Amino acid sequence: MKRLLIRLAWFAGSLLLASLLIFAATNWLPGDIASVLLGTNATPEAVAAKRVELGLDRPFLVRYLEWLGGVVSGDFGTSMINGRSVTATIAPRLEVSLWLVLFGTLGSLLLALPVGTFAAVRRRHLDGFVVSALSQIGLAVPAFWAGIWLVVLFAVRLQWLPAGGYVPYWESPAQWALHLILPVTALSIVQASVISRYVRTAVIDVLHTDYFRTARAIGWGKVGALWRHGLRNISISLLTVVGLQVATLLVGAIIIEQVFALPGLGSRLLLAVTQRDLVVVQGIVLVLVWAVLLINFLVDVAYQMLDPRLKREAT
Amino acid sequence: MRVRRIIQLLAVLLAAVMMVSCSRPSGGSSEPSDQGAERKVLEVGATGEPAGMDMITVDGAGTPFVLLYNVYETLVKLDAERNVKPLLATEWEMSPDRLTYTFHLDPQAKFADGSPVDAAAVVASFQRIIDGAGTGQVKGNFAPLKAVRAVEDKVVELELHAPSNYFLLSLTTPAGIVVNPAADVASLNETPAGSGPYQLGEWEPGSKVSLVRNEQYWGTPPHYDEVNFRYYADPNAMNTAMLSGQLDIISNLTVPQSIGQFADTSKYTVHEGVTDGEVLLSFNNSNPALAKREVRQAIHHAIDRQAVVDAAWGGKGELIGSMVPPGEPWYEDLSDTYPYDPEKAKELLAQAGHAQGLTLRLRVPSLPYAPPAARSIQSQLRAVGIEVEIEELDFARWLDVVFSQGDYDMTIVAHVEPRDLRMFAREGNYLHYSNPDFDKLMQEADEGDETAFVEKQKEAARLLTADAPVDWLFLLPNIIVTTPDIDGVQADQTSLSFDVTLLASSR
Amino acid sequence: MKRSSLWAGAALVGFVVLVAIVGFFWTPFSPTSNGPTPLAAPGWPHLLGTDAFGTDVLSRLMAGAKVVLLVGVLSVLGAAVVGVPLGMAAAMLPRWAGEIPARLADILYGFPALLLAILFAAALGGSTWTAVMAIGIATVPAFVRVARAATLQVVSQPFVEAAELAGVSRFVIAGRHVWPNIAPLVWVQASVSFGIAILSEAGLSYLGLGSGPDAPTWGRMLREAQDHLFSTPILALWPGLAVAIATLGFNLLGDGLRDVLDPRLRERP
Amino acid sequence: MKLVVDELSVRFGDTLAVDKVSFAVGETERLGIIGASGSGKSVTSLAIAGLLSETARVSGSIKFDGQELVGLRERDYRRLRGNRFSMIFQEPMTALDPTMRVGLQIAEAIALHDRRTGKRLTVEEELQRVGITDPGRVADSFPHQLSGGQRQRAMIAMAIVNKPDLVICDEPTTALDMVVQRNILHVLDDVLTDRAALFISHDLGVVREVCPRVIVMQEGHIVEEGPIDAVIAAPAHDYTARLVAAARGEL
Repeated sequence: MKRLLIRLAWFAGSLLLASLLIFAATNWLPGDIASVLLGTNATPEAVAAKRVELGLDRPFLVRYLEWLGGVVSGDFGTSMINGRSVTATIAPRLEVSLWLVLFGTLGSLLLALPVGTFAAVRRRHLDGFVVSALSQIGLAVPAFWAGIWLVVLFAVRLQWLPAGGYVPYWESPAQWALHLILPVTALSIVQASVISRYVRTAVIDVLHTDYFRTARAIGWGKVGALWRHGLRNISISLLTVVGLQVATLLVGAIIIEQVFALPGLGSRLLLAVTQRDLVVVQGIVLVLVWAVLLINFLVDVAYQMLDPRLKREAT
Repeated sequence: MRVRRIIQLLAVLLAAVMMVSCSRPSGGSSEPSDQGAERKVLEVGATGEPAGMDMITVDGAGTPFVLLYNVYETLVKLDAERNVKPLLATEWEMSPDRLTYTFHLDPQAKFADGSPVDAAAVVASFQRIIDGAGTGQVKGNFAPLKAVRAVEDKVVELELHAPSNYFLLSLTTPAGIVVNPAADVASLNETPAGSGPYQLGEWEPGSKVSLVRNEQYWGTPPHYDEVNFRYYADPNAMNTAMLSGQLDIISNLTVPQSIGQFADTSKYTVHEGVTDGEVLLSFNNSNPALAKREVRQAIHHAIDRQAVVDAAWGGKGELIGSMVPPGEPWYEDLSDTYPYDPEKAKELLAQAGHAQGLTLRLRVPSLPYAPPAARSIQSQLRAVGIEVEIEELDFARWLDVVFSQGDYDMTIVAHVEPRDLRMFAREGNYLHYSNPDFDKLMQEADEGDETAFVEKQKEAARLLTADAPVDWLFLLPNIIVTTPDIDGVQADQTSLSFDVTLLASSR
Repeated sequence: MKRSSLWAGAALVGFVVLVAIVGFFWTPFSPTSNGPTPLAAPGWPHLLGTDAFGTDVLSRLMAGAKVVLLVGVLSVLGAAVVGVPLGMAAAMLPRWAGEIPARLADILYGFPALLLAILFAAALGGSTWTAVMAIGIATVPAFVRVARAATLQVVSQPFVEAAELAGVSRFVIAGRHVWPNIAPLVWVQASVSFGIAILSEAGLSYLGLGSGPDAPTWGRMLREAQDHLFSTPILALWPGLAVAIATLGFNLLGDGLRDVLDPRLRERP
Repeated sequence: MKLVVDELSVRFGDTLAVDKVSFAVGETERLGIIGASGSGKSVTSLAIAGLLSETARVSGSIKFDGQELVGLRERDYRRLRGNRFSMIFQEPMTALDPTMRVGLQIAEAIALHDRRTGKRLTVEEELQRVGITDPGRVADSFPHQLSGGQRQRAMIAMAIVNKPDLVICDEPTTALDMVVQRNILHVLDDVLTDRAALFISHDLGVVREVCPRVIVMQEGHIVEEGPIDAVIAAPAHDYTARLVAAARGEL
């Protein structure tokens, strides 16, 4: 229990520090928002007045604390460009990004588990070698490049799937699914390569364990023993790997959103950066970074809770 | 059981997300499900997003593109042939001393909330600008306006400082919109209040702006019930969306190289026209080297403009030699003034004292045409001994550094405002260019009679070309791709508006 | 078979480095000059064809290798120089002090390279240096973690304890005993990070946040190629392949080094 | 004869791990195989069970109940393992799945060969048979929550739950301390009654407790064979003599 509390304290501390870093970084951006807002013929007096109006003249720490206070109560401030609530701006986009990350994770797992297992079991055969080589290559391919070719093949040549865009699923679940297939595939392919390589190593380890031999000795086949005993043993450490990969996935999603014109957090972030909309930039970056930290924390805790061998120490 | 537990956890998570998403309000009446399949919806692909909804105070072409003539109306409007036509005003007259315009408003005209468009509304709208509101461009357009008065309920009088031929045209720009005086000025940036056939529906910054039909519209109702402007950060994504049938119109193809994708005439109609967007290689005329006319002219001679168009814009786009697009009455073809002649360029550079070479910074915004044009120009200028260092800035930063602070040697940008020959006369322009002779000609043109308006501007344009304060690279083409069933597309873009009221579908 | 990934990785990396070095002194055509035959198909004299400017694609790829390696070397080197001492300190300092760099690394781990680069690019404008900085900073935590874990193992060994008891200073211990023992793992991490750096740079340039239009990087070439995806899709093939080959090379090299240098991880029969 | 091994050879690449080994085990006979590590005794047992890694090349013949096992299809082999014959391994800590409750693992062994799906009662009965006094708690425990002796008893329960004809015990007591070792040997002695058994160990003393007959292996060959007391009394081979001497020294 004490350990968990210490972990929690560290977690809270890292959230705080991350928010401070982000606030400092965005406030350090040159390209004064006031003059950008006022356009091309603004007078210095008007710019100064606008800075006061936006509260940019007050001390850094005061502004930081006010912002943080708002964030904690769910208010990320208002956009400097269009005066809209940042929370309202982020919320619908968070959903798109969430789908991408969620399905990207599930998709990559669904791909990686059989592929990695196959590569491990057949590692001394040509087909197993080819599969590991393919995953090694998949690791080296930029996700957006894969995305571009997926579009060319499936959207333009074959016309099976939409090339981009997004339909919320309460409008049409079928369209929603169709629009997500290509981006999720592009994300999953690369992600699956990372995970499948981990699965391969982990499965090879399992193949050498005594409990695997025991399972075989009571009558399981290789695949059956892996499914029944191998998977549950690697799933815990796999969870850690997948959790740590979420950061990569979130970033991959930023570029993939760009390729497929998806209205997620990443494309909104890029727009806000070009508009110098500081409040939106720091809001989105904070959401992304906190999400990564939260997932890392949860994975850490889950690891303690799920592994029966560690259970005694954790409680 | 751990695996199963993890799966359960994921399932619960998924369900939670679904529930959260489901409970979101689903956009009111704009749902297609509400009124069945008869609703006519137009999906428009676009690239430049509005930064805000108040055209008076927000810079950039994105806002008028969506709102002008669709949501907001002006007293008068330019048609496809650049003639001034009635809109809110049925007729108007000018006093003999050309200092006063009197506009008679359409008695039917009313705002979306049902209140009438009367003289008081015009006064309120214009007075806001006279009182100092508005972007530099808006204020520039209304600079000649001295006072605005309501004569009768539906008659309004505009008094000018001096006669101005430009003023009537200025009334067709965003500066001339008539805003519902009942609306709170501070809220205009989110909720426009106009008299046009559409009202602003949903606005999702970064992805779409939707217009819904104004059911109370006073004039001829438009064909479409709903128009969605879908924004694409990457123009290629817009093309693929069109190819996969998600769009009805690409409002302006910004990857002309890809026009071949729409060659199938049974599926697509391509309209190629012109815009008022002159793509300029702008010089900082206060730079010691570029202050010399010989250097500027040398650069003109050093650049093969057709090669620039070919590389940067797929060969689409007319070559122009001045700030006047073809179609204007004062247009003259000056594109041969500086033929491509690297030897001549080297000579001129030597004359100016730069025989041993010259290094210049080229700071370009990250807009589709600028970086590729920069790459092409860099290679060509190197051939005559000018080393070019390219720096790409995102648009906000470019506006700040180049456009506002004037900190650059050369830049590339399109000037899309109609009739922007005037900008060279504007004080404190980002080109650091000032030529009293040119200013005088422009003033004479603005204040003179109709002949003077045309002739003096011709003269001014020639003077400008000879002085070469910028290199006019080419005129941006207006390439609109539609599905074949859409009628009413205006090929040439003569205003800042994407006027959807003209469009109809034979479907 | 045993060292196949080491050799394959070394061969690919060697190839990329060779291309970069050759490209530094000589390319078949100028990588930044326009040519008379835009969008030419692969053939002679343009082996990989030309782009919309008529520039030779092969020459641009060769010139791009230089930039890619520069970004990789600088960012990874910078990250190692900062990260390794921090990681060693985290392991060798008293527990409370050592936690600080370790936790900082964890927080920084929440900022992926691209997110940092977007912030930096906004602040300083997109350039090669922004990319180096962002990728470098984002790579630091990986080195901190590796160095910390490896150092913890080394300092628990008897010879280090003996040196400590003999009164040898911590700096000397770090230099004489710890570094030689953790160096192999640092090299492995450097190779892996290099692969990631190449991918990140490509992503940044693709978004227009990396090197400028006059620097022929592979990511920038992909961005430019996308405009011609329908007429000349092959333009998008080469730079993507180049990225994949270089990344593959460094990944394989990292794997191979790990197998050779870290016997514990060698695959059992 | 329950099991007849004839000219069995196992080769890993260039190394010959087992070289033309032949022996037979009667219907209820217990045969001990003794040898140092690397002598090929474990490889022989795994070869019989068909659990060698796929890099191993097996030649010769292994007949179980008259059925040839060398070259047997995996599907058919699977039906035999844990059912007609079973195995008990050395390290009970790692031989059980650390993430699964012990009872469930035993139930699984039943379910694999029988649609009874391993009723809890059967599991607890089996645990009781191997001398566990609180079978309910043990069945609900994870391996790490049990002592070494309890784990090995559970392991034995798993092996005999389907009433196999042959039990192969591969160093079943090596990892345990002396007292526990003795208890486990008693349990084994009990459960192996009326079955054939192959008992592999490096410890002559342990083998002597349970096996009347023994073969001695060295470097893949059988160097000596005979009744255990005869072998101890008069070792014919140098190696056996050393083993005997070592065992005496311990005792």
